[in-house]
Amino acid sequence: MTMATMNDALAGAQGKGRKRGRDLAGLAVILGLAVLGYLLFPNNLALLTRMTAIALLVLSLDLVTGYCGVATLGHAALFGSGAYASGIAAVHFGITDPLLMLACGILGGAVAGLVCGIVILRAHGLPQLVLSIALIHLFHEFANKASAWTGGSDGLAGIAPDPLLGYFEFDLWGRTAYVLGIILLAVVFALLRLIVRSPFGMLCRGVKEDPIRIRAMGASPKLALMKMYVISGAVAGAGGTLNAISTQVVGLDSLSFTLSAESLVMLVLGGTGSLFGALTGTIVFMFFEDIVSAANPFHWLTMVGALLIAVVLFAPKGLYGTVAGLAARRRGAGR
Amino acid sequence: MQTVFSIAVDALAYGMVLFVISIGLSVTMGLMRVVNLAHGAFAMIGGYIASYAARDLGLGYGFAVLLAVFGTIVIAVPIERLLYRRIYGAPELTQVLMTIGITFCIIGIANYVFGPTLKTVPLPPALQGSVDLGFRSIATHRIFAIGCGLGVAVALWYLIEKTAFGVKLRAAVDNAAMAAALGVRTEIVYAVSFAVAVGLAALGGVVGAELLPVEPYYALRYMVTFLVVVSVGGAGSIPGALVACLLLGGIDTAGRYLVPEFGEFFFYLAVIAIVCVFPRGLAGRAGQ
Amino acid sequence: MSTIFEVRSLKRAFGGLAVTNDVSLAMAPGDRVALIGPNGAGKTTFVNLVTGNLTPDSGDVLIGGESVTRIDATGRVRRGLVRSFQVTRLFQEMTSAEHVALAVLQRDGRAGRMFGHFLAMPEVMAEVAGLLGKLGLSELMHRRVSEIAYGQQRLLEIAVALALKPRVLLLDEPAAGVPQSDTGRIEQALADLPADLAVLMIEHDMDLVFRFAKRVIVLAAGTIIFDGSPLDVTRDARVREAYLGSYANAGHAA
Amino acid sequence: MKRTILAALAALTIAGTAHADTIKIGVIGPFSGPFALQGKNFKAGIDAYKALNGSKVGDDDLEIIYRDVPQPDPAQSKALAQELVVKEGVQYLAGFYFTPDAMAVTPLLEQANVPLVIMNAATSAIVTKSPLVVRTSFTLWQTSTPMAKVAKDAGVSKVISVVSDYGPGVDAENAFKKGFEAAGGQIVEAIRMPLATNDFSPIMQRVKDSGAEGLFAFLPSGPTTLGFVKAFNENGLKDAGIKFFAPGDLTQESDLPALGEAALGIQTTFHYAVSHDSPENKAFVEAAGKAIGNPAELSFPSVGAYDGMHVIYKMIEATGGEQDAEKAVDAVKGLSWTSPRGPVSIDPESRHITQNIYLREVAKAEDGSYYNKEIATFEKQGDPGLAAMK
Repeated sequence: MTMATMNDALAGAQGKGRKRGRDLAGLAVILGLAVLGYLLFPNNLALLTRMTAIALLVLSLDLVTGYCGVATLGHAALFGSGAYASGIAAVHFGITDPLLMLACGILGGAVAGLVCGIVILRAHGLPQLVLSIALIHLFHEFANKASAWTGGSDGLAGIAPDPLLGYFEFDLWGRTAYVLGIILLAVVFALLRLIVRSPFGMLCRGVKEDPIRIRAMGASPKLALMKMYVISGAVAGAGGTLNAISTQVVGLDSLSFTLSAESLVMLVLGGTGSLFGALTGTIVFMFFEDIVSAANPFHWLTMVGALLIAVVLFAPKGLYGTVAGLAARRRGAGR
Repeated sequence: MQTVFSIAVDALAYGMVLFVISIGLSVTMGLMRVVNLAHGAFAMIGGYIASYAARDLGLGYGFAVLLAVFGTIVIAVPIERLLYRRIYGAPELTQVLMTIGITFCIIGIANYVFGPTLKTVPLPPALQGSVDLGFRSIATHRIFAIGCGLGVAVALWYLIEKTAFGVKLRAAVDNAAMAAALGVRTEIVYAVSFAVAVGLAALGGVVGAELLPVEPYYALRYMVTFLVVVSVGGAGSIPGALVACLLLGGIDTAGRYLVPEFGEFFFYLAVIAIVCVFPRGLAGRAGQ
Repeated sequence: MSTIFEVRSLKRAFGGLAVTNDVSLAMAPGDRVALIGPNGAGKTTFVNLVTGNLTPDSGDVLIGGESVTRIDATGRVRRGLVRSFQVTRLFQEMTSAEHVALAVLQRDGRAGRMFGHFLAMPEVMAEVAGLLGKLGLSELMHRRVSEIAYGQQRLLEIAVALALKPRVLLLDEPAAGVPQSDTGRIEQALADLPADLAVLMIEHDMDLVFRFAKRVIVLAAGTIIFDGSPLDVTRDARVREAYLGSYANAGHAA
Repeated sequence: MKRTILAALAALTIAGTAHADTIKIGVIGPFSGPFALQGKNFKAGIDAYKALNGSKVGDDDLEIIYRDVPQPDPAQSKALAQELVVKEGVQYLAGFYFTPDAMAVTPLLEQANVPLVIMNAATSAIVTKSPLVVRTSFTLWQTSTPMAKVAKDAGVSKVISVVSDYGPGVDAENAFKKGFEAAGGQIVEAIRMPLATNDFSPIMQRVKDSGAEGLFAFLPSGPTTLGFVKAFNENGLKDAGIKFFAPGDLTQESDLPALGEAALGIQTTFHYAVSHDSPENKAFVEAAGKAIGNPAELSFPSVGAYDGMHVIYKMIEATGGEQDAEKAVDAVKGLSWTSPRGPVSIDPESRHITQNIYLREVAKAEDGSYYNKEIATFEKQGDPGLAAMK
């Protein structure tokens, strides 16, 4: 009996060590890919930065969809709110320090997360999906109507961020924006790894599987989901701000159903419920889109469609999820 | 008062067009439990076939409609066997991914085959022009659409509630394993239901073509509208879908008439309100 | 001894049908009470009313002298009223240790903590290991629920409930669905429940009831028709009528 | 070791400049998605210009690099423009169907030393965002303002305005309103409807109830115009004698086969009709029709692209192929030429195109197809939108 307990404690400690190792590996992968991207595409940093911003959106979506089981086709509401919050702060209030803009964007995203959470969490499954669709349209319409603040359909132009830390300018080559984006992504990723493995993360996974059980443990599923929605909003808002800073413009597309649906597609493509899956999905989808649409813009939609069908048929847990599952099975077999 | 009548007439016509197109989706989502985002794509295929038959081959309208319905079913059946069969019972997100993929492919192919321009289905003389209702006029094809909507509603109700097939279908929906044990071949039931749903989509695509013109992005443009209508009504319920279409059609029409600049707000606020009050849809069955 | 849990003339009707009709009972720490009754007697509704998943039309529920009638289910759990489920409700993708740790952390109000991992919290792990050890689940500590047998899942269900340090424990058919070979372990677990804990067990299995309970309450048609010692229950005329009236033979109750 | 690398790099750079006789032009537009047809028209216009005027300017070869932004997406547009400038080394940026996409790129131009030639995006303000922007398309103000005079001349004094609720729609409404009220007319009501409107019947009832004698409408070209025009007819507005006025987006040539009979008699003002009768246009339509494949898909963005190429050719000539954005833009200020749409010139001050605006009516040709028949000309129209902004 005692032996068994000892062994298990040991196994647990090993598991913990392995997880910490994977955290570091994850960060190393992000930074490695970032350096690789910089070396391979030194003249294409603008697109890589955009990819980073979208990756933040997809990560944020993974928090509510992958970890909490919330079905949403309206997640761009959080991203766009962050982008507009920082953009409006810069254009109308003269807050042009990039880090202050980031704070505004995170706040804007978090507030949008709160609003969306209140509405979306009122239902489950298909009706939830419909609520999220209705919400994203309302956000979009609202931004279109408030054109004095948002520039309406012409977009909010004239965002001119100061040099980062007073020294690094956001220039044509986009190096500053890229580095800012990668640092942001790495920090967010590290924080999210911490959160999803924390007691709170465990609670959320519990909510996803069985909210009634969680209630019977004395915890409120709704409160947990609301918290996660606000965190998710902050992350998406950071992504929106990165987009606003690097492109110096915010368009209605950042609050669109299209962007919401695309981010969901990226997430499911990579694999839900795993931060690595979210990153994989974003990178694969955006590279695929970039390459195919450059090669043949007239037919790229067909090819993207074929890719999605192929993923459902051959990698039902998403690209990362399926590969990770195979690897785990192999490890299991080897033991 | 005249205004109220006028709005009511428009709302009825618009709601019925929505109903004819979306009811097929209600069948797939409610009875087969598939979130079929490609529904609009099948409606679009129907529209294209009818347009091709009527414009380029010069066939009659009725013939074109029949050709559209059966042509779309012929196209859809292999898709069901190869692709849909894999996602019955899969998680919603997987179904979303698969059906979006199918939609993208169909759009791409339609764009390639028919080009990006609008296609119309020429109406027969009997359906052209307008009918004077006394206080206003209404397009004849809208009356036709209202009739189609009512016809479809009655026929579907009869099929599901009164025929042997309907019994099997409801059994398969409630408990597939039990139904199979009782000798119902659920695979065939599903295939037939899918064909019916697709046929209805095609019919709706043709009948609604005057309001929602056929072009490659039809499938994406109206995807959300169809999905919202069906969910509000309660997937799988014919009366629910009918009420939802008329209600949302009414709200949309009244909003457009009274405060057009905030039309979208009204529509989506109404959707949120309805879903919050009736989380299972207007006619949702409890315990589902 | 003081009363830890009390129900005062609880009433709830659906439509015109009174499913729980003027039910009152009181329990002291250490009580071992079994609640039995034929199908449709209103046991499920009673549990839902007590745990806060349903609101009563009238009446009161008290824990430790405090009325919790207007407090929701989670608040009642935090006040020490914990239940288990008739059909296990566990998280398929989580390990046994995670289940118990989550319950421990929630009880301590730390389940909202957004950093750290329970494996790195020695005091939590000590409690987790202790509880799982006591229920003989040590070897399954890091196994996922989807990988362990149903009988062991029932034990884990009890472990989770105990981790919440209840004052009143509601066990909903703890041995339901468990193969005969495993019932022994469950009975052992029940026998080992903390002595000062008040336990209300809903059960069909009369053998288990007789071995476990010091007091039996019989619910029929929404009212308590018997409240007394297990020895007297089979002799009670109204109980016999309630069971015999609804079943063709009396043996079914066993 | 280090020295060798440096030497190699230097050699590469020198080689690069010595062979810099290929001038790259980056074109951003919607080449896929719902607006792909407009992108196709860009390409057709560019190809037609190259076919008619050679694909070389002086000794320099041209290379056109296309980038796709399917729907308004300023962030994506800017990222692609950055890539074109930094990675591909383009000397000219051109295209842009949507205003926000063009707006997003303007802050780049100065630093990149690249002129931007707008081939479509039609909000007045774009040219004010950077001195390196030249526009060869039109603005909604430019095409809608003459309509006010047309309406007044037709004896209509009460008009209801119905536009899609987004930037260009609001521009069209303001332009018409200003012109019409200045001419002594009255706008009885101005309705802005959501872009995603499917059923226009309620709108038409409102038009009817308003007691207006004429309807001024703007919708973006595409599927919704069909429903709008049909609803106009079916609700008896046409029979009631209500006059229909609109800028030419509503009767874009590629939508005409579908609109068909329903659009007959609708009057629009616009800068270009594919049917325009001139030798320049005949040559253009032939070349562009060949480039696009199906001539029925040809419409106004192609001529914007064609004239955009003309401007870029002139810029290259003026700079001798050197990258000097300011010199290039200066060279085309005041430039005038005969475009397929008629005589045009670049206004030196605003760098926007001054052109004729035509009043057209949808008519049926002898072969049964429908076309925009030009019936009156408003010569040398500038952009009143810029004046209105001040």
